[in-house]
Amino acid sequence: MAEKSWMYAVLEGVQQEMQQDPKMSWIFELTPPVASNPGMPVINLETEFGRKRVVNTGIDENWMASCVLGAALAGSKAATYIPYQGALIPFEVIQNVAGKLRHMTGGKATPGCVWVIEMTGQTPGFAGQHSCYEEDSYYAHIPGVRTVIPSTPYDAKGMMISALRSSDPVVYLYPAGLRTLQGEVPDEAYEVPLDKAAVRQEGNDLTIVSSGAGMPGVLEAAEKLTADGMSVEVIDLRVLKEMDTETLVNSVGKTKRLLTVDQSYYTLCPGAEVIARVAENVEGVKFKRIAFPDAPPPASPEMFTWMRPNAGHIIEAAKKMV
Amino acid sequence: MAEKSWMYAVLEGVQQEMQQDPKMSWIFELTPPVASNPGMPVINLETEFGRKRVVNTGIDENWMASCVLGAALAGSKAATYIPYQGALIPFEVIQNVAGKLRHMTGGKATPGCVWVIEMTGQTPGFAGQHSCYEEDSYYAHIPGVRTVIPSTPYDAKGMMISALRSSDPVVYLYPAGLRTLQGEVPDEAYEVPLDKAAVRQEGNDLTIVSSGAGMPGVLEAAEKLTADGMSVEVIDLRVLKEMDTETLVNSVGKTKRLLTVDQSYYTLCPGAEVIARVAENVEGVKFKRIAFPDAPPPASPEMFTWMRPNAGHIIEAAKKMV
Amino acid sequence: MKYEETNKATSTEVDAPSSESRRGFLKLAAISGAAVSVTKRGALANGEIGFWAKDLPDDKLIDMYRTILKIRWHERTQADKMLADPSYRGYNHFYAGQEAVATGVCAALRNDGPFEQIDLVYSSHRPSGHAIAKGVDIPTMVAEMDFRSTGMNGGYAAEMHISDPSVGFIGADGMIGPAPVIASGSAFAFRARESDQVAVVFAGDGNYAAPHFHSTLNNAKLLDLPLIYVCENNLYHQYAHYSYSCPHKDISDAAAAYGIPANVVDGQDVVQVYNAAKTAVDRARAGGGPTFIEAKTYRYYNHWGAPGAKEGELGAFGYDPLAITSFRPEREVRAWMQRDPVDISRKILIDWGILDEARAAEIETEVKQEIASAFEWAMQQPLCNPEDALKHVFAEGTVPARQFG
Amino acid sequence: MKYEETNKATSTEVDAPSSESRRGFLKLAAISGAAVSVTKRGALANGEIGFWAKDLPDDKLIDMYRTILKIRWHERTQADKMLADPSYRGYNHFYAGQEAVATGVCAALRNDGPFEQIDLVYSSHRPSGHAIAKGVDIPTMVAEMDFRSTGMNGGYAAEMHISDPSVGFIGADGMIGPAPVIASGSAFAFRARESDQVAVVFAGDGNYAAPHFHSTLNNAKLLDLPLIYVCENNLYHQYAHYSYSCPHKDISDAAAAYGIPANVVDGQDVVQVYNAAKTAVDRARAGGGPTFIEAKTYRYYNHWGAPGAKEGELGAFGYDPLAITSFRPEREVRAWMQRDPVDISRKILIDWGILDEARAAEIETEVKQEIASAFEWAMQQPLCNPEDALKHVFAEGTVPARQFG
Ligand SMILES: Cc1ncc(C[n+]2csc(CCOP(=O)(O)OP(=O)(O)O)c2C)c(N)n1
Ligand SMILES: Cc1ncc(C[n+]2csc(CCOP(=O)(O)OP(=O)(O)O)c2C)c(N)n1
Ligand SMILES: [Mg+2]
Ligand SMILES: [Mg+2]
Repeated sequence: MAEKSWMYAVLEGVQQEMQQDPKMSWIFELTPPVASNPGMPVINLETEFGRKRVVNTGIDENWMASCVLGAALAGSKAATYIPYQGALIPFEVIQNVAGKLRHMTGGKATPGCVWVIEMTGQTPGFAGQHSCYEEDSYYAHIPGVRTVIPSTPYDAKGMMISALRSSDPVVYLYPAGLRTLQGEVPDEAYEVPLDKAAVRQEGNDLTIVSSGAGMPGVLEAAEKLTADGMSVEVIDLRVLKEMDTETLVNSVGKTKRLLTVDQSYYTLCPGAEVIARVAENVEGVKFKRIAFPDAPPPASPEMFTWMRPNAGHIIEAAKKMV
Repeated sequence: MAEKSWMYAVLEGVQQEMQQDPKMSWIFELTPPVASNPGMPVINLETEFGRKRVVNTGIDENWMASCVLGAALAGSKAATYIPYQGALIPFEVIQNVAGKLRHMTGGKATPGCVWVIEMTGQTPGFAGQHSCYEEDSYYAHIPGVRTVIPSTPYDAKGMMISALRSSDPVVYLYPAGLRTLQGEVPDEAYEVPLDKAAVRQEGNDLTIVSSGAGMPGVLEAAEKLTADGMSVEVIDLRVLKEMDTETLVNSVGKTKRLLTVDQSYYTLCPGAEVIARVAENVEGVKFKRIAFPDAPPPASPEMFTWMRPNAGHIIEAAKKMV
Repeated sequence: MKYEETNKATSTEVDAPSSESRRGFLKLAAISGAAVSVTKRGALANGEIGFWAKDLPDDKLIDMYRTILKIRWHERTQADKMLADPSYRGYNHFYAGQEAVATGVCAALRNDGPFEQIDLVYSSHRPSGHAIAKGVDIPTMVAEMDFRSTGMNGGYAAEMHISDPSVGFIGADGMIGPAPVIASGSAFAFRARESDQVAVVFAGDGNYAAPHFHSTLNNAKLLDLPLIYVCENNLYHQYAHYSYSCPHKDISDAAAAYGIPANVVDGQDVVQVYNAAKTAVDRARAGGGPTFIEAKTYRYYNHWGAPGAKEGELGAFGYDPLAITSFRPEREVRAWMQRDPVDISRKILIDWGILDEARAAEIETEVKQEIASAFEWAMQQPLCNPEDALKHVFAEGTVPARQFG
Repeated sequence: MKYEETNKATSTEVDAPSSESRRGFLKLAAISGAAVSVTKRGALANGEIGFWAKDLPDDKLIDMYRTILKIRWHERTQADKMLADPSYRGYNHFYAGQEAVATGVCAALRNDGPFEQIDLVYSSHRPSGHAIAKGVDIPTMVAEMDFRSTGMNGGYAAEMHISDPSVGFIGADGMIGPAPVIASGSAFAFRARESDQVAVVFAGDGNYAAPHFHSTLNNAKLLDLPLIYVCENNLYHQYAHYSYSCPHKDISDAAAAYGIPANVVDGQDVVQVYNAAKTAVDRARAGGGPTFIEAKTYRYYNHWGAPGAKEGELGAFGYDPLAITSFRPEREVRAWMQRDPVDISRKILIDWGILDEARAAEIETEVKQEIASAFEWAMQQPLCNPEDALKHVFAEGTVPARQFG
């Protein structure tokens, strides 16, 4: 156990699986699978496993995503890292082929592979294709694909290992903004389940639900709200598909107030699904939703920073609800 | 005014716009833009406008979709018909380029074009890529693109004309199952707004909200429920982006009961957004959601027919709510 | 474009003699209707002429003939059922006319053994010929096409998505575009794990225009993948001639541009297809990378189902429902039917002294009977259980019903 | 791969003399460092050698030199600001080293007039050189890159998405892949409306591997679109040599396979680029369809921003933060800097007797001053108003704020 960065934790998980499974491969295009961490050995998958298993390709994200699917169908585990500008380029093959394969063949296909889909850093100064607030919802509407979005280095490693061991295809959303987050991460391989939300803090007055890049702001807000005497329950979805309804319903059944927070465009953000599930199952709830507006992120830091949901927004909204 | 099929009505709208605008073009791949209707002249865009403006291309939906966007940026209106197997192939260019263009250029780009995206007939006997329940949500999460889904021949023509005249890019979802639907359709050109839901029936006990291919089942159910004495309000969304919150909130503010019906996978179906918007704005509402399960449609008619939301399901659910 | 033209244009480099007067150099009969084989590119080393069929034992050659007949009679039986039996719900994208392509290619592959050793085939939306050639169980395939719960894929797949990995038939694909790229992924895995397996993808002329075409060939070349791309150029995609979407006369020219060995073969002659496939398989197993084979061929039915067909007759004529931009002329259909893959394969076997007419006819009767029994069995199979629709979304468990609210 | 090698491989067909000893046949000075022009394919009719620069008036040639200098000094000024001024927030994908490509191409285009008549340029993620060459207003572009509300795009765009349709600069594109396809759509519109406009797309060597490459060229050829694809092969995409993603030595070979006229030109020599572009534009305007121009060139800075650069010095050296698979060698950078587009264009003008050293230096001083003023003006511009973020999503109105709950 040591303090590790998210980035290192993820690659450590991949490395351990590749050591176990000599058939496994990794495909990348820009970002060589290299990570370092103070006091730990540098991980470099390319030099460790060679260029037949760890492959640097051209700018063709659809090929990368299709390739790991084809590897799965041939009985080899493979994973690929799709950088954010390419986050939706492989969408069709994941949505229309991979997600349907097992079902449409009556269970005969074996499409288990992993697509690491980077979500932009969501920092000021970029725009358009370089700062996106959307991948989560697109991927979460697909049946037959498990879509996960860890928010801590611990989960990032454990869910990567579970994803690589799963016989289902997994979209592993990778919020680039969390890449340098630090946390205690076991050295050995371990799994974090691909179908459970995590209750990050217990409370009775209000349930706040978020995921991925939304979590740091939520945790910051929850700390301040708690200090101000509010009893806040914080749920980190972690899994968008299949969403863990039970944890949500249990929590809001208790608090009767639900605030969702997403770093995703408002319309059809994950929070919409959270609210709808709770609304169908719990009566007499007060709802509020915080999300990125239905507008692309502009480059100007002044405009961007004003738009991006933050701890301040969450605190104010929570105070209005309780 | 005459009784026309949906298919004829749409093509009549396109024809009228092409007659007005000699720069406009139409791109297709399999389905020649031809339609006939009893007592009306056959419409054949290819022979009427020639092969420079009406183009039969190879199986490359991303090119088709990108091409009409490029035409728009060059100052020409263009539209393309994407058949359902290709419904998500142009997703990336619509989501990541077209939807962001105007905003990211500070208003300088002029991306107004129309993508007609066919949604599968949703009939038994097909499967996988030939029977999809999903396009609506994917497209509706995109900012900067108007996503509409008409459900009557009248709206189909009027919204096509509005789409072609709009300076915004429009995803015009075309539920193939409605293609042969008949209705009264004016002969002249007219517009139906791209931002308003339609109240198809007024009532006080329950609001049912649906769209596109969901509407026939909803109307059938509403008729029976009304005959059984229930006062049902039926809303046809028509527009998924920007969704008409006001009409929804006004209706449920009155009925306090909301049932959503979608021919779309449950998780993040349009109904999730409808429920979330109402939940944020109206207190003390009872909610229920009917949708296609989060599973690809299987080929077997026995399995498929059981899964597909229908009038019977709607009636039962409504009766449980009121 | 007529076949003759194509042939002329492509016979520039190697003028191999026709299959029918080749094997064992036993006979030199000149048989009318014989085609000229064309191996467009790829030099043959050390006097090796690439006529691999010379080494095939009789039973293997007879198997190829039998496979062609199975595909043909499966289709004719099904077409007749579609035309005559209103209670029959199955359908197909018929492959009749193209049988020699699937048969010749699959005859060069490893089709049995453990999954980690057999070659894999990716098919298209026109899969039943590829499936039979790769060795799937015909009765369960027939049951699948009629949505039976004991069908090859439990009634989930129907025609366009059939799959049986146990014989290396990865399966049909409803899409134009993705299959070749995914197939290259299987080839990638073989190379990464140092297996000598080969991945084959069958794709129509329509696939050329898909952007995936570039991805597939570019990456196959860059990474030397053991991939064989079999382009079945039957001249039309849906109802458009391939010249609407491709500037090349031979699609193989496009592949050759990547530096990939690319051949044009007569897709009506199973021996020529086999020869080309064997060369490609040997190259791929030896680490020599991908091969592109363009088989010039033709389908006798229309794009989908049996419109224009008559019960008891082969082929479909004169169906043009939609004021199609360019519809294939009936004379073209009839011209191609003169060079029928069943006839050609039969003549070759007789010419090579492997069968006589009587035995050939007997085999055809056996096959017809086998197919008839397959349909009989299949039509008695149980229908699906509705709730099973919620299975197989993920490897384990079921998903919840949502249609009831 | 060194430039010399490339050059050798591609000079097979036409051995045009170098620009510097050409125009007006006035002088025949042999200048060291001069490159040999290469026009790979496309026969020249009736003795026409395609050396169009011979017809250019002096002021047009001087303008080209001035444009190259503007691009260069815009970048050097910005790089220095990035290195020296911590309050400066702008960034860039620098184009230094490639200036002759954008300049030579845009000099052959119609850049002013009504929008319905000018030629359109689609750029890449490396847009500032293309933008300046097409004629955008430099001060507002500089303001845009620092997120000012009076910037060319109101602060929404920043570097990677700048656009000014009023001069036909459709704009930058953050993506690898889509721009060429969209550009072909503009060309499609020109043809459909019978306009003689031309669409040009600049795309790097990295774009070759994108599946869109196939779509663009295939459809441009099939429909004879007035599209000019300028492939700026600067040998690297991000930090990978182009041989990682392309099996061709000359990417133009890939385009030629479609039957599209395809040339390789020396991208460091503005006159040679101009000559090739003029040929392509004339062909496109006359309805002759697309042209592919591969300009062999090099960027002096790293992929993005100024890492490895030093204030006051040109180029960046020895920055390898990520254990990159293959990193460009410093000697390669220095070798390419020997054939600097600024030097070459200056030498040509002097050699042709259009300028002398003194006037050339004067022009450079003027340009530097112009750029300095642009930065000065831009840095005084107002920042953006946060709420404006909700504008311009659609043509009319604003979208609601959602971040407050
Ligand atoms: C992406 C996509 N677009 C459209 C279709 C509809 N479609 C099915 S088959 C077909 C024609 C294919 O032609 P070809 O590849 O030549 O194969 P053939 O039918 O001739 O065997 C088309 C367009 C599809 N399946 N996928
Ligand atoms: C679809 C997509 N994938 C990845 C990226 C990230 N990316 C930005 S620039 C670039 C390299 C482009 O190289 P090249 O086309 O040679 O242009 P150059 O940078 O050399 O000018 C990459 C991979 C992107 N913008 N879009
Ligand atoms: Mg075909
Ligand atoms: Mg480059």
